[in-house]
Amino acid sequence: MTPHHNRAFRLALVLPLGLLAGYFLLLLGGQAPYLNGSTLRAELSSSTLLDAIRLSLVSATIATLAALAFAVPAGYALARLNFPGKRLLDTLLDLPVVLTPVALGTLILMALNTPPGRFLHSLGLTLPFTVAGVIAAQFTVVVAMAVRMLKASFEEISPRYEQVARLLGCSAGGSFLRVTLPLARRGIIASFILCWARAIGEFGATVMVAGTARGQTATLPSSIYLAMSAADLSRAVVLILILILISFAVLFLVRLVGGRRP
Amino acid sequence: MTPHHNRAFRLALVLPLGLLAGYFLLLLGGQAPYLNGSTLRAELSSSTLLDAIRLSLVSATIATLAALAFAVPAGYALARLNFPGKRLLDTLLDLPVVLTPVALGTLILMALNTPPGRFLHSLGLTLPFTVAGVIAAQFTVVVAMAVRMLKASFEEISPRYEQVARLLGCSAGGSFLRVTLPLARRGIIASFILCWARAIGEFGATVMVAGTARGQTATLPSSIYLAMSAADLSRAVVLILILILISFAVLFLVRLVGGRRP
Amino acid sequence: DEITVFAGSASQPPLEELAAAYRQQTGNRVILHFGGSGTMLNQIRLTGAGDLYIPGSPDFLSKAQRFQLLDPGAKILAYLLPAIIVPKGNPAKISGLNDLARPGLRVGMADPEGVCVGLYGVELLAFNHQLEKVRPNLVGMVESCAKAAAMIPLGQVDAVLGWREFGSWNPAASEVILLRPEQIPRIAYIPAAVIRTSSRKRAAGDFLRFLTGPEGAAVFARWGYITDETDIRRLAPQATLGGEYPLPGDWQ
Amino acid sequence: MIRAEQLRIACGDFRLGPVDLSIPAGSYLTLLGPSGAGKTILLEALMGLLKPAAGRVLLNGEEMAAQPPERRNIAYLPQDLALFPHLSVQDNILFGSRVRRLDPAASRDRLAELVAMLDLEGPLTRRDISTLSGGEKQRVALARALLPNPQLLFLDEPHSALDAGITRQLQIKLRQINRELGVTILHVTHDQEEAFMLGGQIAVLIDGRLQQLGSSDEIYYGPANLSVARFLRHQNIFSLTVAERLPDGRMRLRGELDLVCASGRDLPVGTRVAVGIRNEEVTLIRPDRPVGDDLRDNLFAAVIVDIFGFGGYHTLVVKIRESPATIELNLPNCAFRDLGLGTGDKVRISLRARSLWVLPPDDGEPRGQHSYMEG
Amino acid sequence: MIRAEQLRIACGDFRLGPVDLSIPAGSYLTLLGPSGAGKTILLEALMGLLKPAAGRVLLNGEEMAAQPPERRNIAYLPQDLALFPHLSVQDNILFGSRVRRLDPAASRDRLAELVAMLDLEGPLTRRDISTLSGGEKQRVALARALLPNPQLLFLDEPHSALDAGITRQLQIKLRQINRELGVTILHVTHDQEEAFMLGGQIAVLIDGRLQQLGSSDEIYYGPANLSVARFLRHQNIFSLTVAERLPDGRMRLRGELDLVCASGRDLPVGTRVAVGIRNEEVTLIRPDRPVGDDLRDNLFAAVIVDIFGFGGYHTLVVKIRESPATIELNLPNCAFRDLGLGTGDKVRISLRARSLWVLPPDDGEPRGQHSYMEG
Ligand SMILES: Nc1ncnc2c1ncn2[C@@H]1O[C@H](COP(=O)(O)OP(=O)(O)OP(=O)(O)O)[C@@H](O)[C@H]1O
Ligand SMILES: Nc1ncnc2c1ncn2[C@@H]1O[C@H](COP(=O)(O)OP(=O)(O)OP(=O)(O)O)[C@@H](O)[C@H]1O
Ligand SMILES: [Mg+2]
Ligand SMILES: [Mg+2]
Repeated sequence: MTPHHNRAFRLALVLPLGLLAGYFLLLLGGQAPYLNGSTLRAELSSSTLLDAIRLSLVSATIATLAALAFAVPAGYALARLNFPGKRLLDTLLDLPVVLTPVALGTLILMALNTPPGRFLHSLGLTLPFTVAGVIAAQFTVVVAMAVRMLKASFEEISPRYEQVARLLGCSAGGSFLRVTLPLARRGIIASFILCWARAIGEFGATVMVAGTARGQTATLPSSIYLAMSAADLSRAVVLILILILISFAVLFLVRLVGGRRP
Repeated sequence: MTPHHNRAFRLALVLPLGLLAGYFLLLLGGQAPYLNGSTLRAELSSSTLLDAIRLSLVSATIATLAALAFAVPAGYALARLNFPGKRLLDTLLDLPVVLTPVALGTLILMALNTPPGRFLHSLGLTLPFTVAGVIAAQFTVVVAMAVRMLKASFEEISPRYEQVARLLGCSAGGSFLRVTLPLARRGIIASFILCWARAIGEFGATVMVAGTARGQTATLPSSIYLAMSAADLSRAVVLILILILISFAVLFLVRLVGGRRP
Repeated sequence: DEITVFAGSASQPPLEELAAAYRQQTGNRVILHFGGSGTMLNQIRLTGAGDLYIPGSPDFLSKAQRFQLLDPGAKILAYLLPAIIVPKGNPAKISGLNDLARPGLRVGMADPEGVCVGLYGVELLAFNHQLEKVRPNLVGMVESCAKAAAMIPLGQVDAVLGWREFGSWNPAASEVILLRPEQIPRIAYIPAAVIRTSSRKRAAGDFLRFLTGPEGAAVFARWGYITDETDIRRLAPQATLGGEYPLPGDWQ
Repeated sequence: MIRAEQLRIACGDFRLGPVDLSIPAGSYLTLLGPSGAGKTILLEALMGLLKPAAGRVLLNGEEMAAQPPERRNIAYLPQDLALFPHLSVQDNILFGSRVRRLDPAASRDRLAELVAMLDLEGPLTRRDISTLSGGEKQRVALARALLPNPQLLFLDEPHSALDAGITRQLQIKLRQINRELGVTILHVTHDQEEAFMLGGQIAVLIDGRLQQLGSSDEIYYGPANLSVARFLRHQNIFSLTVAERLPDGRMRLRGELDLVCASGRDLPVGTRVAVGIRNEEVTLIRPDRPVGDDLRDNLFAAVIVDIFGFGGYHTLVVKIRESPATIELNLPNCAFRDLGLGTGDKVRISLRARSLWVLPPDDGEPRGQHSYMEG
Repeated sequence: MIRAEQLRIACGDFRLGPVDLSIPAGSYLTLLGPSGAGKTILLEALMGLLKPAAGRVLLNGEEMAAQPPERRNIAYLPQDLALFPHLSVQDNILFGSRVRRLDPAASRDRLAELVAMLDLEGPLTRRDISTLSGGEKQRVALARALLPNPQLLFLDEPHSALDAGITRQLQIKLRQINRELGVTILHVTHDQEEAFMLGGQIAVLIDGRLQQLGSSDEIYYGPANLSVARFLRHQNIFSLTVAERLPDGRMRLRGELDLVCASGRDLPVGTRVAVGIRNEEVTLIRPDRPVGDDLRDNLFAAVIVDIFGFGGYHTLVVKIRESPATIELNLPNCAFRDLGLGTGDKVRISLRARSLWVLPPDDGEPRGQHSYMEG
């Protein structure tokens, strides 16, 4: 159907979108005066930049996948099971969103000082100032968001389909894998995108847990932070641009691949 | 139907959830050793704390409502209209998620130095180091997230309902208000919750744009950050607890009110 | 051997250069973590990691000592002198402290309740009886040295009351207006100390000596720092070195 | 075999049961009832998809709900179809075979057979099931249920969106599946013609209660109560009084009509009863023909007051002379045309004694009769 | 009034049209066709909800698609119902009245009237429409469409989930709305009996093409082609040759059967034609009765080979003696019982000359006949 929107309505739709787009373009373009060719060249030829990019991509991807690995079953459990304390648990999940990442990083460090944290350490998993710490920090920041989004996705899927699938011969696990999971595909892709974006941009908790050692635990955002805290704006701008470009490229690809019907 | 999950499947669902819950509880509980009664009392009796709480609540709420005011039409436009460059625009919306808030704050400041930014300034809207700046920073951080979530919500709603509503006599705007918007209710509440949580915890961009003047532009998270950067862990822990409690209370209320059928 | 250093981000360029030089000379690797000095202090406190702590200002040294995180025997790597920083070309035509009180001027400063440069700035204004006059012009209280420094290139303010060294962090965008020597009540410094829980104290001490030795001084000087006490005394003869200044009771 | 014992279900305000029902293996049970009677609820309760408020359902002697659904071996065509939206038409149909790991070659053959039977060649290659027409969706859901050769088949209004041609073919096919393969079928429908055609036992459900269970003849000629009679569109129902028992065992009834009926019920003289006859059983006597013996008893002169055409037949509403009663009857098209009838024409009709049923009007006063014009 | 001019629609592989159709104001048009014929697509195209690939639709002379939907004054009952999931039953029904700001008191009266008519008292207070039964949903959607007293009513299979009783009432009601209020109704159905009963014009759509448009009698006795005949379940179709034109204008046909028919078609001797007759028009001649004049022409001796009961009537399949042909016929229940017929019994049947239709077999060889057993 031709939508037949009258002009006022169409304007009410398009104007906010246009304003937002303009604003974001301004945010992107405002950097231009601070951009400086020689810094760009210097930065691009630096080997620590490559390290930072690699670490950022790898850690964001691992953290996101790990978060989804937890969030898919946890979100499904929250959507379908009923148990005492479910509401409390749900509220607990707001923790990492509500908290400033730096504070969250601090809480992670504090938690590592508790008996369970020390037990983890005794198993050989050292988080402070390691790459594992980078991933753990990013995981912590995004996992709750992933659970929340997937819970919402699963709630939208009528349990009817699972009923029918089970009568057709599927086990509980089978009907989850064959029916519910594919039906939640859009939600899963959306939460992958949001979590990955958040993870690759995450810096507060990462820096707190893993520090900023160049070539070791410094991600792109922590390099940006370093440049800014050394008041080196032109380097910061270059790094910001690189972060934006890389992320946009990856997210565009994910959309392209995920957008296709399986 | 009794779900008839076999034990392995049930375990595969409940285990990740249990682990997550345990982890988050650990994060909450790990602070205990650093909590200090006298700091708590001192902090609770300080008037700047009240100011910070008030500012945090007010700015997060205004920023979230403003973000929704943009995101509802923008998300709907993205979900229903087709126009050239839509995909590009969609990618542009990842900007604030991908970027470290500190970097985003920097971009905001840079954008204010451009002609459109200066025009805004000449209109009397001064962002740097003002409460308006706090709100603008939080708005920028959450608005794209809100657009993304609402777009997803609107996409899930079949245009069929609007068709039928319009044949029944609704204008385009009317069918949006009477049908699509209420159908997106859950999505709108979910994005309010996520955006509000993110806004109240937001600190990087806020501090960059508005600074941390006590009693003026200092929010709870920036007070936390100040305490941390002054290496005052026991104050930080108190503030973190206060932030968590207040946010949980508000989000719980929103869920309670929003969860009811209208 | 490999040592881990937690350093305030202000000293990033000279330290990176020195770490590289040190590695070439001794083969020992120095892992540098930069960040806010207070944040790093928390990290040391919470993890017990690291060998050497180099905060951006002396107040963090005292805090760390109060938490008994450091070995005795802290060293000074460079001195920090209060000054006014203005945008390149000095568009607001500021020549000294009194000009900061000019109505309508936007003056930036770090938060005195946590950042050394802010605290010393308040003292400086009070010492020169300018505090009440400049106060209406103070627009932003940022929470770190670096942000105070960045306020000039980002065009947020007309002047920043900060360290003289801010000028050399952003030579392209900023200009330093030095104060008259008798106006300066207190100066700061970049300290360095070995962390108590370090497991490589000898190596840490070696690197600390390298930093304070001639090569270290030369590099810091090249990045615009004053490393020699006699030099700094020329610019601020009566100033106290480090220490804390109690904020006036009506400060809010 | 499936057994419901004192089964009660509560859904919101709606109460179903108590239902006692047993469905022997290999039987064909049609569950017939009006919209909102609780057919879908009963069906889902019998499958163990709804938790009973009381009573229980047994599958081969074991509690149905205790068995995992995938072991119940029930193929279900839900009224809302519940086709899997993420699967293509073919994958939807093959779902059961895949998850049960049936032989792929056999499944392909079966697929081809079902596609031919259900006339689904066109839609079969469709990726997006939302583009199917209403009836195509229903046929795909039916194919999905039939493909894995289930032992139990639960069908909730499987033909509601289909035209008569394919419906007839499918009815035949279902009977065949039931008889030749021994598949137990529970078939929900609101269509009495379908129920009668399918030929097995019919359970009539009205207002959440099983009103009658019996063969099609039993239900056709002897509705158990007035609700059933009305639902089955017995349009001619009269409230009369037993006047006399005749020596041949029949009864004479009086009231708005005087009738003789052959009902075997042992009702004492003076009882008020409801008496009825289906439209199809009312005979219009051709003016040129002699009246047969069996038509003599309840012979009335009447006037046509209304005529409705339905393609294959016409329905006449006639007013009995010297009585306030009107009667509806159906006339095959050819007969109607032959006779050239019109409104106002005088006719003779007969209500055969053995086609009349008699009920004590225990469930409320019988309403005089339902008329087409009531709605 | 609505006018489609050379309307063509393309949906995926499916092609509809070209359709030329005009629906005068106040008319009742029934769109009849099998599942998948394109009925829903045509309906939505006529409403301007689908963009035509070619041609156009006019509403009172103006391009339909150019008018905002809310001005078209069409009430639509979609096949998928599209009840608003966030509204209660009552709010769903009142939606149109609210958005059009009709007088609330009048709407309440109308609501009460519709609720009574549609037997929705129980569900009316329900908040959650997902708890409604299939038929209740359909009735709520119908009430929603009817409430604002529209000028145009588009109904897509409005009775598919409803039992015969309420369906009949609604059919009557719709006719009344059409006649008394002058509402133009376009009614999609797959049920030929419903189409014939509604009494207006019938458009037969098969395979995306309008095959025939006419009154119920025209379509009942004279299907325009074999597709229509088959769809309308003319089970007796034969391929014969014109052998002779009789002096009274009738034709003699020969082939598997020798028939005389009254068709007025001007076909030369030697033409191969398809000849058919509906089940309902085949007359079984009672053994004790004389054969009427009009039954003499095509009188055959036959043997019963199969019997199907449908409640109100039985369908007999009989084999003609001295011919390979079998013929199906419907017999009213009472007649069937009177005659006490069984498989193997010998009977006489007559195919009346004036009930036979004749078509040049232009759309392919006519298939001998459809049998119930085909499926
Ligand atoms: N959750 C519920 N809450 C309240 N009433 C319910 C609920 N579920 C079903 N009902 C009501 O129970 C009655 C029976 O529903 P059911 O779906 O079994 O009817 P049905 O016989 O299948 O009718 P149809 O032929 O229309 O599908 C209906 O009136 C329905 O509205
Ligand atoms: N988007 C599409 N892509 C491909 N085919 C389609 C699409 N939409 C409809 N069709 C096909 O067009 C044909 C006609 O569809 P339509 O819904 O009009 O059928 P219908 O006559 O209403 O049938 P029913 O009685 O089963 O509802 C169907 O075969 C359907 O599968
Ligand atoms: Mg039902
Ligand atoms: Mg249709």
